[in-house]
Amino acid sequence: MKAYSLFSLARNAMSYHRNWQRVWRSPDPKKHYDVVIIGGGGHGLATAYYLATQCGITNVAVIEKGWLGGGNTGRNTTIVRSNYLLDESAGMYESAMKLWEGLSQELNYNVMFSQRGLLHLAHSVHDMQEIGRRGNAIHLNGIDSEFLTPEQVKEMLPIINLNCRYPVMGGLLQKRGGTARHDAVAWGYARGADAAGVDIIQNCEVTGVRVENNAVVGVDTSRGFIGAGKVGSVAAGHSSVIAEMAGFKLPLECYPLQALVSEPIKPIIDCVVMSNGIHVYVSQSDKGELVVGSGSDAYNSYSQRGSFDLIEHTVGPLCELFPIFSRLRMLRQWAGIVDVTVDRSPILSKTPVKNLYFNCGWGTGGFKATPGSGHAFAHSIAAGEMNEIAAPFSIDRFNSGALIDEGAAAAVAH
Amino acid sequence: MTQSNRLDNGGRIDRSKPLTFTFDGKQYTGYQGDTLASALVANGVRLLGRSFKYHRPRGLIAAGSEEPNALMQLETGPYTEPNTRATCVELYDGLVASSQNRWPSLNFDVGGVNSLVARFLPAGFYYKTFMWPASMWMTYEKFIRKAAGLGVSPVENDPDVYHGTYAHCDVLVIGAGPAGLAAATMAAGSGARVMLLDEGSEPGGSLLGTSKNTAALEFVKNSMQELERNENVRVLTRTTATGYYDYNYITALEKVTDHLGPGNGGSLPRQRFWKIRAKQVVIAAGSIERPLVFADNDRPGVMLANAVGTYINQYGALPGKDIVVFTNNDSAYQVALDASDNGAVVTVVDTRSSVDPAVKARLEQNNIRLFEGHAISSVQGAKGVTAVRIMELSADGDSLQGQAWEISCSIVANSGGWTPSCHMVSQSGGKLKYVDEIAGFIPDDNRQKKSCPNISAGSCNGSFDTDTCITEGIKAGLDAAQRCGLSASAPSISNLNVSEIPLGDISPIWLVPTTHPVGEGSAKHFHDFQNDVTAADIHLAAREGFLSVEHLKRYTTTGMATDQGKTSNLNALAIMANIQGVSIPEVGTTTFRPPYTPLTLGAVGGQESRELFIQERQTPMHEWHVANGAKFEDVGDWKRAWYYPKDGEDMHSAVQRETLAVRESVGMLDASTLGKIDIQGKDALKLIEMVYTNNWQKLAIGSCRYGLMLNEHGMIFDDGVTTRLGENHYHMTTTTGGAARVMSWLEEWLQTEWPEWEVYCTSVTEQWAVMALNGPKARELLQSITDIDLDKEAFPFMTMREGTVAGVPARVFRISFTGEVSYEINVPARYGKHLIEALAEAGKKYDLCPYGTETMHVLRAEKGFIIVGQDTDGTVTPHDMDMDWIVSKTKEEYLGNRAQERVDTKREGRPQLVGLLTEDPTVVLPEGAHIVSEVLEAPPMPTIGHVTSSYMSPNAGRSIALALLQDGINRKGDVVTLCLMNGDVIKATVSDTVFVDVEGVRVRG
Amino acid sequence: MVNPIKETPLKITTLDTDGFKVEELPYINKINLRGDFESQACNAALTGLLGTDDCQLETNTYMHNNANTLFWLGPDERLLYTNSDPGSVIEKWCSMPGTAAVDLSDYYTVLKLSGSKVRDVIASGTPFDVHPSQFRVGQCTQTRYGSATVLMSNHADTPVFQLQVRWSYAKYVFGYLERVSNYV
Amino acid sequence: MFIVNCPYCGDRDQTEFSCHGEAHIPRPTETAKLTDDEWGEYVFFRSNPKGYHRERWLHVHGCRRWFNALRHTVTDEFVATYKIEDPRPPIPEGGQS
Ligand SMILES: Cc1cc2nc3c(=O)[nH]c(=O)nc-3n(C[C@H](O)[C@H](O)[C@H](O)COP(=O)(O)OP(=O)(O)OC[C@H]3O[C@@H](n4cnc5c(N)ncnc54)[C@H](O)[C@@H]3O)c2cc1C
Ligand SMILES: NC(=O)c1ccc[n+]([C@@H]2O[C@H](COP(=O)([O-])OP(=O)(O)OC[C@H]3O[C@@H](n4cnc5c(N)ncnc54)[C@H](O)[C@@H]3O)[C@@H](O)[C@H]2O)c1
Ligand SMILES: Cc1cc2nc3c(=O)[nH]c(=O)nc-3n(C[C@H](O)[C@H](O)[C@H](O)COP(=O)(O)O)c2cc1C
Ligand SMILES: [Zn+2]
Repeated sequence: MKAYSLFSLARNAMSYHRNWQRVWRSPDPKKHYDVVIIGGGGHGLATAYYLATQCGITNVAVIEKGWLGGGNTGRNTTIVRSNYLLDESAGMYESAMKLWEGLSQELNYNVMFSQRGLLHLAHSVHDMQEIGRRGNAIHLNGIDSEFLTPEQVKEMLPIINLNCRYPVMGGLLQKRGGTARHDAVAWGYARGADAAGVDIIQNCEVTGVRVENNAVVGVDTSRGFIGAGKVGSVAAGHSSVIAEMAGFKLPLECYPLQALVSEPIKPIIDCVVMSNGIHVYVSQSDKGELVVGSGSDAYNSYSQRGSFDLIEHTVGPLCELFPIFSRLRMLRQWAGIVDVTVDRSPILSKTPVKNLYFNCGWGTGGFKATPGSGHAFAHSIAAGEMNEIAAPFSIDRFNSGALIDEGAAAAVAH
Repeated sequence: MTQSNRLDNGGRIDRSKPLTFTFDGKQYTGYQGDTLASALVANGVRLLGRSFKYHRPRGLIAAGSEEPNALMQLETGPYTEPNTRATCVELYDGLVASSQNRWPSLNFDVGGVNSLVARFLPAGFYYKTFMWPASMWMTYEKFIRKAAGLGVSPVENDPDVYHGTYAHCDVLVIGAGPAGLAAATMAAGSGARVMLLDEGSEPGGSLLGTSKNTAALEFVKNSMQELERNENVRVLTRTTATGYYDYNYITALEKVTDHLGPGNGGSLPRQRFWKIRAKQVVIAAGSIERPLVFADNDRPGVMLANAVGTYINQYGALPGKDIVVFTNNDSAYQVALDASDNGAVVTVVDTRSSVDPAVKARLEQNNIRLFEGHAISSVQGAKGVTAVRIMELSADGDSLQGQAWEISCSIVANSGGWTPSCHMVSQSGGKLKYVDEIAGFIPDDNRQKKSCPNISAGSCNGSFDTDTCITEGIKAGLDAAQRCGLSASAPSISNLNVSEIPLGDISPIWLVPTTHPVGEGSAKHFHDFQNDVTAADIHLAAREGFLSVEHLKRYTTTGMATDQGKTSNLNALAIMANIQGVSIPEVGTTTFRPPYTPLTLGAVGGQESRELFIQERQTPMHEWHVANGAKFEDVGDWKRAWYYPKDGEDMHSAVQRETLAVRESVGMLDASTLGKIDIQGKDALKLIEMVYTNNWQKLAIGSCRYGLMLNEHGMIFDDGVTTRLGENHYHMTTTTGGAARVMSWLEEWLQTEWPEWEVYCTSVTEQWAVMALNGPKARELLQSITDIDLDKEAFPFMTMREGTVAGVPARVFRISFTGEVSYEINVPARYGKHLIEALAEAGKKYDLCPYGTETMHVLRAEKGFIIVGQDTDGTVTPHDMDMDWIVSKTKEEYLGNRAQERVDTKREGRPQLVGLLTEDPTVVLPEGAHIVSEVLEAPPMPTIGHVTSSYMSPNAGRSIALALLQDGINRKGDVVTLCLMNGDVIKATVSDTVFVDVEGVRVRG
Repeated sequence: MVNPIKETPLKITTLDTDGFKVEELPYINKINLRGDFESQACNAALTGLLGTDDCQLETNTYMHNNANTLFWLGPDERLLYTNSDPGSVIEKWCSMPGTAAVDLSDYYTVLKLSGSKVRDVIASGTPFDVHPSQFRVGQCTQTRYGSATVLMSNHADTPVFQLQVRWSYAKYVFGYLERVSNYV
Repeated sequence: MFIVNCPYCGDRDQTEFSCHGEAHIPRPTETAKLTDDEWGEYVFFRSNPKGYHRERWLHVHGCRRWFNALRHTVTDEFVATYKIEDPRPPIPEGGQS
């Protein structure tokens, strides 16, 4: 891999950019890999990257049915934070946060990780109690968190309407929270993994999981059978489909989750704002669009489109909280297929099939975990046992009852 | 100020109505009927903006909503609006527009240096740099962000109002050009309810911009007359169909008063947002001309040929006197003729080596020079075209040869063919197919869902002459009506013979070569003007492996600007196809997503704003609370009285006063918001037994009991008191926030799981207004205004009596959330205000104190009563709440029973509810504070619990708190440590949860 | 007994503009009836209450006789507006097996909408099609208006509509009607 | 934005309804006899098919009846809606799930 730098950019400019390398190769699939990863989203690529660079397993393929990064990785609102309530989640997301903090350098690819601060708003006594609890929990987990008064909120966000329908009573700030460039995360990991020897195979759909003697031996794909010592499924919205191929069900369902962007404008909002009380999730991208998270529809769907009603109920609150946005315009809306578990926490787990591992259930909030999830999953696959960070997220918890219920504990999305 | 480029005659402008406007501070005149763009054309203004990345000077490209370049900051102050396409702004008197993305001025823009270093800024350069040192990214980012973006957001609140509405029709027609007009008239003639939408300020579509268009305008007029006569027809102009969703749900934005200028709309809304459900949809959205991609094709003055024609014919403005028409198809020849007829010197450069002699002949009549088999090799003039150079194209079209000719000109009118507007079809889920004859995609599998198909007609279907458009429109209109069960016969319409030259033999040339290989000379070949994406960027993307069209889009940002690639997408695909040596359909298109053109946020969300943004529910006693100085708290949608500060009191002192008063004399609380459900039927008891954890068999008629509800995870999800009113009749109460959830929970089980049970549930929340009287003097006070015998034997704790209170019928429940003698008085809601007034009056003698929810919380905490949602959080079982007493050991089934037996729910050491007494009784713990198992120098520290409720209790004479603590029940008496966010370390003793009247005698008193 | 107050807690009660009028209907007793409405017994009981012969209602219709109105709410659910005493109606109704009845007289506010703009005002808040060909006199439906659930009925071609809504939503619905009536 | 056919009220806008997930999952009886795994299966595990899905809907702003629907989760198109007590309509020819 040729390193990127200001120097390389200048040098290549001289040769009219004729000499840039492929960012990743497009090899034909081999007959057999030590590990096959299903799904070329951020999590799958990160898993492959860490397998190859940290676990010494380089005979790895990532099988992607479409174009890499085209799943939820390519369609999320890019919010990154680690201020989770429960210890298990804090462990996962903070490990991710630490990796984010050096990711551009590690990958030699600018993922534009922007720690511009993430502000949760509280609009009721109940919200205040919720952030009170969460703020303390996060703080004691060694993760940064600060309470803001409404006045401090106004200072950070002069354009906010504090006296909206549910007046802003306070805020919880994670300064290290922010956003990252979603596509760059997928591309950066792909480039890194490819350089470490991983075969990234796009336009190749897994159509079957082959199991012999209750152990996985490979996958059937649209490009033929590919043998594998171990298989990691990181297929997000399609995890149930893969599970069905392997003969079991998962405790999750898929819903459309929507988002939209406005036309680009000069900088107007400098942090990420999340209001669970009136449902506003907004930040401004480096290119200038307001990136706005919408809601998820309550019906199961793989259509990658949702109902318009949710868009209305996203834009309404946005204009309630930021009335000055009323004359701005929405440029594009889209949807992803999110795989949601009952406790809104992910699954990183062994399965009833030997050597078949699942990483899924990230639902509406897994982008921020990409590095941490890939890291934990790679080490777990390599070891054949979920590591300390991944272990609490096993499928067994749905039978034992040991849920990791951030949602029930706080009713927080994203 | 004279309008230098205005023609003496023609166009649809009203020369008797001059309008003045300013652009970048300079004043100009235009006419009624102009757009901002046409007025600028008429005034000879070519430089209109700076490009996004390289800050190159830019002018108009188009005349319609596909315009990628001419984005303006419209108006100022609260009315300002960024990124407005000049082509879509109708001129009004006093309009103020300014250019964007330049500093200090449009003419001299510092950002223009980007143009000089453009070479170092290829697609995606930012992914490759700005990484060192790591800490510097936030600084780099600040500059990048400042440089990016286009216009500026308003910073004042929007003074305008918006209207949203639903609409229904049998046939919706999108686009009122010849095809759409024909379709709408046919459908309407069949008796269908019809809606016809068009973006333009008047119907007619492309017909308005054709020359010698008497017959065409006659057709438009006749069609409109017919439509307007029909009361089943709604024609909406200035209305863009923005989205096409499932089941023929189409959204549209109508600009109601924008064209009148800010503040001139009177009482009308600025814009109206339509949500239309159509049985059938006819798409007649026309087509968009494609630019040719040639060297420096972004210079101001390089325009789409058809736009030049439109400015001449529709607006009576000639963009320039020397025009070079550059084309690869016949349609631009009409523009050449029109320009020449209006006095321009025109030269045509055609990339095709031999042009249809019939077409050629028409040029000759006008003395227009024609260069066949030639192409523009360069464009001169940075801030506006001054000349072009042309050279001969090689036979394969891949290179230029021979000598370069220079032709001076101010306008280059170019046409690379036409792209049918398939946006709506595609949004609806329809598939497209590529057709070589037009070098473009047209609708293929022309249907959304089997049940909701749509039909495309006219040029959006790839038919480029007017008479065919009309024929297709007629058929589409009749077909659509027929599918609605209506019919009519097709009329015979004679050909319009509009003056136009159709496409002819198009010879696609996707990238016009120059003397240098692409990307190597100083020239740039733009295909996406707004995002500054060039053919060289596509080459780079391909080289680096971004081969998928979706990667291409995201890596180069082509098609992602505010025009969403209306003019650029096909060119980009084609260039990528050429690089890869595959066909265009093999490369495929990116996904079309709504909206078609950018959609005002206020229009989408504006109607349900301010007081209509989530209903504010108030109790019947609301006015009384207001009159008595209450502060309110939002609980769900309800406004609840929170506390009643007296002069100068803050919340704390008011609550302390109210809390004492309740235990000393008597207090009253508005409890109307609690959910109430009437349950009847012979299986009512069965239902109640299933949804609550405890036993209900023995509850006597007239008695009340407290119950906990669990979900099937075994976790507490609501609680409340239920009273048996009759043999098979119960009155259930729920928490305020849980009312709807519980009602739905009961119905769900009844209807889906036990449909054979005979139980009827009816919400009666709003039927009753409820006042709770609490305190030692409650009985005496209430007795003074009721005919019910309140004697404690006659009316014991946990029973209900009916009678009158303050002269109105009432149900009085003797239940208590404070541990005091307490009566919850329910009266029909219309008496609520009467009741509170009567209580206040009668209460004067007894020091009656109105109290709010905050005091209620303190009072219940003093007694250790939980609040679901505060002391519980959805992960808590009855056992965790130390409430095993309420869980039946004898019932075989109830909801949530099995879940409590799971390994984890049964495990030792789960968090349990306990009391906490701080070492220092004056210290009130913050709610949410955590208990640590070990105090360390700094976090992380292991935590074992947290405070759920915490108050200063005047009745306990100290601070009290409730907490969830691991293995809490076994830790009673232990001293635990809490670490606060500010670093304070507080010690507290784990205690029982009851802090006042531990024996519970007062409540029965 | 104080004088029975014949009003719901809605405070703003009328709006009278060009082409659009909203009045709160006078208080009337409202009783929710449940049971098997196909049965003879229920039909007979309703006949007694309403004074009409056949009280079988088509889905989403209502019938009106003397000051009584009976609305279809669901397959086993009707709503009765009546001046009769709710207590005795309920008692009589519940004497039949398999039935239930609840007094909801105070639960709802009923708004009467009239004037030429009515249909456009309604269309601004509900996705239900109120075109005369789709929603005729004698029809009723539950749907939503803004975010409130309403029972809407068509009473005359002039046109006259009724909107029934839980009173805690009445102010909101009224405000909604008022706002959009300015725009249509 | 779907049109949902309420088996009682007819075609209505989607926003009058709410959807409540997979249908035909009866609550087990004698739950005490179930293993944790069996109980977990009932409460949490779902088929979540990419294809035809039977699911429960509630006409929440209408007649407040629950009913079932057969819908395709890729096209989002309804095949049928049916009352709780009605027999299950068949999956269209060639479909599976
Ligand atoms: C609108 C929206 C907003 C969001 N906002 C946020 C946010 O602000 N912050 C946040 O942290 N998270 C957010 N999320 C969630 C986040 O996007 C996801 O959790 C995360 O991106 C999941 O990454 P992934 O790599 O697991 O999945 P994906 O990126 O979806 O990758 C899965 C890949 O598997 C492939 N695949 C599936 N089936 C097969 C098969 N049979 N064969 C081969 N390949 C297959 C898919 O094509 C896909 O590329 C949001 C999601 C959405 C939709
Ligand atoms: N000479 C040529 O080669 C050539 C090429 C293309 C078109 N044409 C001419 O153009 C005309 C095409 O007729 P037509 O009826 O197909 O199209 P049209 O262009 O006349 O009308 C389409 C109309 O749809 C409107 N529209 C587009 N998208 C819309 C949306 N989302 N919402 C609302 N309105 C929308 C446009 O404003 C326009 O008025 C014919 O006269 C044809 O001859 C000629
Ligand atoms: C953070 C973020 C920012 C985006 N910004 C833009 C944008 O500026 N312009 C644009 O056209 N689309 C933008 N998109 C949307 C994409 O074009 C696209 O809709 C999305 O990736 C989903 O893919 P699909 O629409 O092809 O299904 C953005 C998407 C994301 C996730
Ligand atoms: Zn219904």
